[in-house]
Amino acid sequence: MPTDDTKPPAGTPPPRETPPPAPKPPVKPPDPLLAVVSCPAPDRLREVLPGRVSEPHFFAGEVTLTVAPDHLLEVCQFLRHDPACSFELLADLTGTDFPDEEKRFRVVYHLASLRNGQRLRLRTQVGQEESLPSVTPVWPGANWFEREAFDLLGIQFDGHPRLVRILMPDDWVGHPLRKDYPLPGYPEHHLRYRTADITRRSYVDISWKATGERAADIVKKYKGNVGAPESAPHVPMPVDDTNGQETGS
Amino acid sequence: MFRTQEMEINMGPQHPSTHGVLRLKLRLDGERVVDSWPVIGYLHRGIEKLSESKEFIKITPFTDRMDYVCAMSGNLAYLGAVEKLCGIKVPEKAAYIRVIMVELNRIASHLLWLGTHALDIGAMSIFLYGFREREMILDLFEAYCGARLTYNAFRISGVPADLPPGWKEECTGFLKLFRQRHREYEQILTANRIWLKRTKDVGYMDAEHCLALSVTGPVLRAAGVARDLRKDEPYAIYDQLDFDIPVDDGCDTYARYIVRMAEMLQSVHMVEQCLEKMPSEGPLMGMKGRRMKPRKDEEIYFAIEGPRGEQGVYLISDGTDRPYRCKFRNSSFANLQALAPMVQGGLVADVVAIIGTLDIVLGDSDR
Amino acid sequence: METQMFITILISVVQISIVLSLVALSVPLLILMERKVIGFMQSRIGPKRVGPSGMLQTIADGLKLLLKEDIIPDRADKWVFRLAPMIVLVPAFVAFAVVPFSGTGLNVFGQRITPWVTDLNIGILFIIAISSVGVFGIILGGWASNSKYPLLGALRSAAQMVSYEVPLGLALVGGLMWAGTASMVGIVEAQREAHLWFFIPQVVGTVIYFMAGVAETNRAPFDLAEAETELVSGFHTEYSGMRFGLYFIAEYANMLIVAAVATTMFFGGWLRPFPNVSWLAFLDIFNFILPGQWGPFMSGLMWVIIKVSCFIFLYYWIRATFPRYRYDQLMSIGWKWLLPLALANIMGTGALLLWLGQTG
Amino acid sequence: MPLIFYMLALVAVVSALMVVTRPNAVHSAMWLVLTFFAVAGLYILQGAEYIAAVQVLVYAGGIMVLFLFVIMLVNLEQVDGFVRSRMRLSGAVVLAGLMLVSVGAAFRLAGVTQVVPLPDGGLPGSLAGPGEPSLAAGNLEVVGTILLTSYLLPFELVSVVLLVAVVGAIVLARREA
Repeated sequence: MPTDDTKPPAGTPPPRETPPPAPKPPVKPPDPLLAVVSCPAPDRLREVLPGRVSEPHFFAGEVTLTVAPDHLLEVCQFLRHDPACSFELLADLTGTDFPDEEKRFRVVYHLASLRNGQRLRLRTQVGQEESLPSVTPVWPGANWFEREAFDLLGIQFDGHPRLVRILMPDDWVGHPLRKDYPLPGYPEHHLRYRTADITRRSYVDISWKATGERAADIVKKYKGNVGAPESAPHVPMPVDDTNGQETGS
Repeated sequence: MFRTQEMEINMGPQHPSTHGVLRLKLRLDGERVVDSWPVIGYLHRGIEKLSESKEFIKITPFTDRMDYVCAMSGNLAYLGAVEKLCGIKVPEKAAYIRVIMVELNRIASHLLWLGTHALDIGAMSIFLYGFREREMILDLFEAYCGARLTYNAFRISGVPADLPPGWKEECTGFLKLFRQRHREYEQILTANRIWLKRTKDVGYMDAEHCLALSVTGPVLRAAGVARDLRKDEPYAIYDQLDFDIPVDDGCDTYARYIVRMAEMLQSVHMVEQCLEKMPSEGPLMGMKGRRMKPRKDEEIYFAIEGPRGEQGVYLISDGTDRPYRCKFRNSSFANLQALAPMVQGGLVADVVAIIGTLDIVLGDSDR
Repeated sequence: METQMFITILISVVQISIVLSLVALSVPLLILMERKVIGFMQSRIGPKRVGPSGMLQTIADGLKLLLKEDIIPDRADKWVFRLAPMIVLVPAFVAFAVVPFSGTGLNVFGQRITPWVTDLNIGILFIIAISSVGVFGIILGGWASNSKYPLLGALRSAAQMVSYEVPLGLALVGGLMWAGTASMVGIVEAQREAHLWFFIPQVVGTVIYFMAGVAETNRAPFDLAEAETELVSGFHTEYSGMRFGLYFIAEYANMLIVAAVATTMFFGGWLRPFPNVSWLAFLDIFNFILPGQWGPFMSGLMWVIIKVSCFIFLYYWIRATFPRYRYDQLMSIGWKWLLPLALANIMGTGALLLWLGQTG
Repeated sequence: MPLIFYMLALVAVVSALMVVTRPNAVHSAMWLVLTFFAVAGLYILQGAEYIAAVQVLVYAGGIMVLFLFVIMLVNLEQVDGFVRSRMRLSGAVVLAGLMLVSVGAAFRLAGVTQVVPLPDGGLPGSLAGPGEPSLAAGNLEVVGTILLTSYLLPFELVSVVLLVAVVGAIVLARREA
């Protein structure tokens, strides 16, 4: 049963010959970490979709391309389906907060190609009030990663099937992975569930009593940090039409 | 005239077979699952946020506490990432010790999966058999690093200590015994008719869907894709070892069972080779001191093949000895996405079988 | 006349209390045995703290259950919730009325005391009918809890019980045809006269009976109604304290009944193996140890206990070995395999008996 | 003996009344089970143990379990509306009255004026023919013999009807799926 050959997943077109690697830049960097590695994706992109992505950046054997949010979906579609690239797997998607920059969130997509044995990092910048196109149409698995980025950083993704919090509680205030989110958290606000009311699905805001502040006031106070609209406290079961996207078929 | 009513039930967060605190909202028509919505985050401890304020070396203990079932892999993934970021070389002997530990931990992790998965399906004895052997592995770990669950056994650029005297012999003895015991497990389950009935064609997911949903590890290999980072992107000393990637194209729970069972034997094989090939002398740490100066504003992603799939770490440096951003790409998190489509249309009994077959650790997915 | 009737009633009362207390006392023993046996099979020790080598463990557990708070969920149907455990328990105990525990009775104070409470001419039917009522306790308990997992458990057990009662009854028909009577005592006597245990011509029937019996008692691998890893605890999720204890006792009493019926029907009840082979008479050891009427009585009792224990052991063995069936698979086994097989068994037995009747 | 009869009869009648008056369907079902038990007791008084056992086994143990199964599966509020309809209620009362009258008339026409326990040693002449086994031989045998001799045709007809019902049920279930 154990085999060595890497079977291409069903449904992908047969492999084609990869184009020759790009000519290496003449100056060899002194740091071995900055060595240039061969990767067909930047060349293919330059060929087919010129001007969409930046020049590749090499570090520690990894290739990074920067793309503007407007071209993101187009580039992703291409990278996923082009036989020379064929990045079938979205290994990871995450964001980072750079509060000092103009567009504060940097979002990275770690792509992997099983067929070509390649990895690629796609990078994009997005501001607090802007939103990114969701890549769930290309990789349905981006669903949870995008929810996580939304939850922890407050990045909006357009076209996501259901962008709600995933790791934090539904009624959490703020997005903890932002750099201006204090490490001990905000002053506590409790939303206590009263047993008798649970069946009627309502809850009491007791933060008023505890700290003299209502949860809503806290939200207002930290408005600068609370970019994304809060999700509903009680999330109903998903309706059937989102389900198709959930399954990723 | 009368219609049957759909019923919404909460499976978890406190439920015997959600393996921790997974909560699964199910909508049932009788016993059949119409719809499901996994809810996670009950174990979210903010490890990524915490990491941003710690030095590189102080983050290692957190990695133990994410996937506490295979803490060695977590350590290795994180340390590998730091070493990649800083360009640190690991001495050969240390790399061998790391691989021995990680592979033993993979066996332990798979044993835990086997026990709980079988227990969920109702076979209770194999649970205790599996734990008997897992205890032996934990004893070996205890002899090496003093801990049984959260090891923190490796350091940046190497390992802190050599294998204690007599450890090799004990490990060899265990591996020999384990091969026998592995046959016992197979006797109990592999051809068991009820086991076949409960696992065949349950939780079907083919390679295309697995990849689309970022599912990796044994689940992907059981869908016929020989994806194994130990072969595809060899790290540590895996390129010097001789091993196979077990693959099955059943795409179902049974295929995953077969793949994981075969992986345990492969791990045994690897540890045996390591014990044999490991240099008896040599340095254990590749660098002196503990201050690290990575290049400013660089980012790396490093992934290893954990027992549950691709276990990656994404680091952004700002030139100091703390990461600017430390993101853990944990396989349980990604694999859990496959749960909802897998349980769709199945029965309640299949749900627990599928949760078991995905082999999730909630500490891993929630971080 | 009056005195005679009074004595008869008194004897019945004594018999009934002896049988009831025997059954009730054997339940802790069975639980202890289960934990020890399964512990042995799983290479662990099992209970060992309370009493010498854990002998008093179940007593302690029972005490704990008795002292625990009895919680009734707020929105439960309170009366049904209280009633349900009793509905399970009562039939489980009543069924023992017709089980013969030994072959010969005792003469005490000039009164004959039989080792069975009563010998109905429809003994087997009585047991089946009475145990079929026990399922109400499970269904109603699950329904009255007004909770979702118990309701699922109740639904499962309703379907399961109805499906497996049919093959259970039909599997016994083959044995009845050999015996020619439905009286429990009569069945054993018929086996003595036929010089063979009925499991020999009725292997299929025995197997079907035992499978259906395991399903009827909600034991692994058919323990779907309380499948712990799926439905938390199924129908008794909301039960606590002694009400839960009643379910527990009833489950073991039901196992005893299934084993006792199998013993009587297929394994010759109180008869020793090969009752007609005279040189095997030494097997009835109590005949030589105890004087007079006590000898045969104790020997019969011994054989019944041994045979029932073997069945109970089989229960534990199966539980320690097999995974659990799924609901739909359970149904398909019951209706697609056991039922046709049981019917075929009846046909085959009829044909065999006819042929034997013509030749012999 | 008559005391036991009246007690059982009282239980049967009262629980039967409870069946139709309880608003909760599950409670009704439980009262119905009690009715079955009381009726089974009446059968035993008549010396028909076999019928009693079958009554409990089939009706209480089988059919009522299925009733409960359906009650639990089905949306009870819909059932509530169905039962509460005034017109249906009055219709049911009228039907029940008609039934009572017709049963009484049937008894009178047949000349049965009083219910008596079976005499020991044989069935009443209306049931058992001259050459047929008597009750003393055992309930099972009697019923079996009668069913397969005197009443063979009705017996077989009933089994055919049941078969048709089974096939019909399967067809209905299949169509839905």
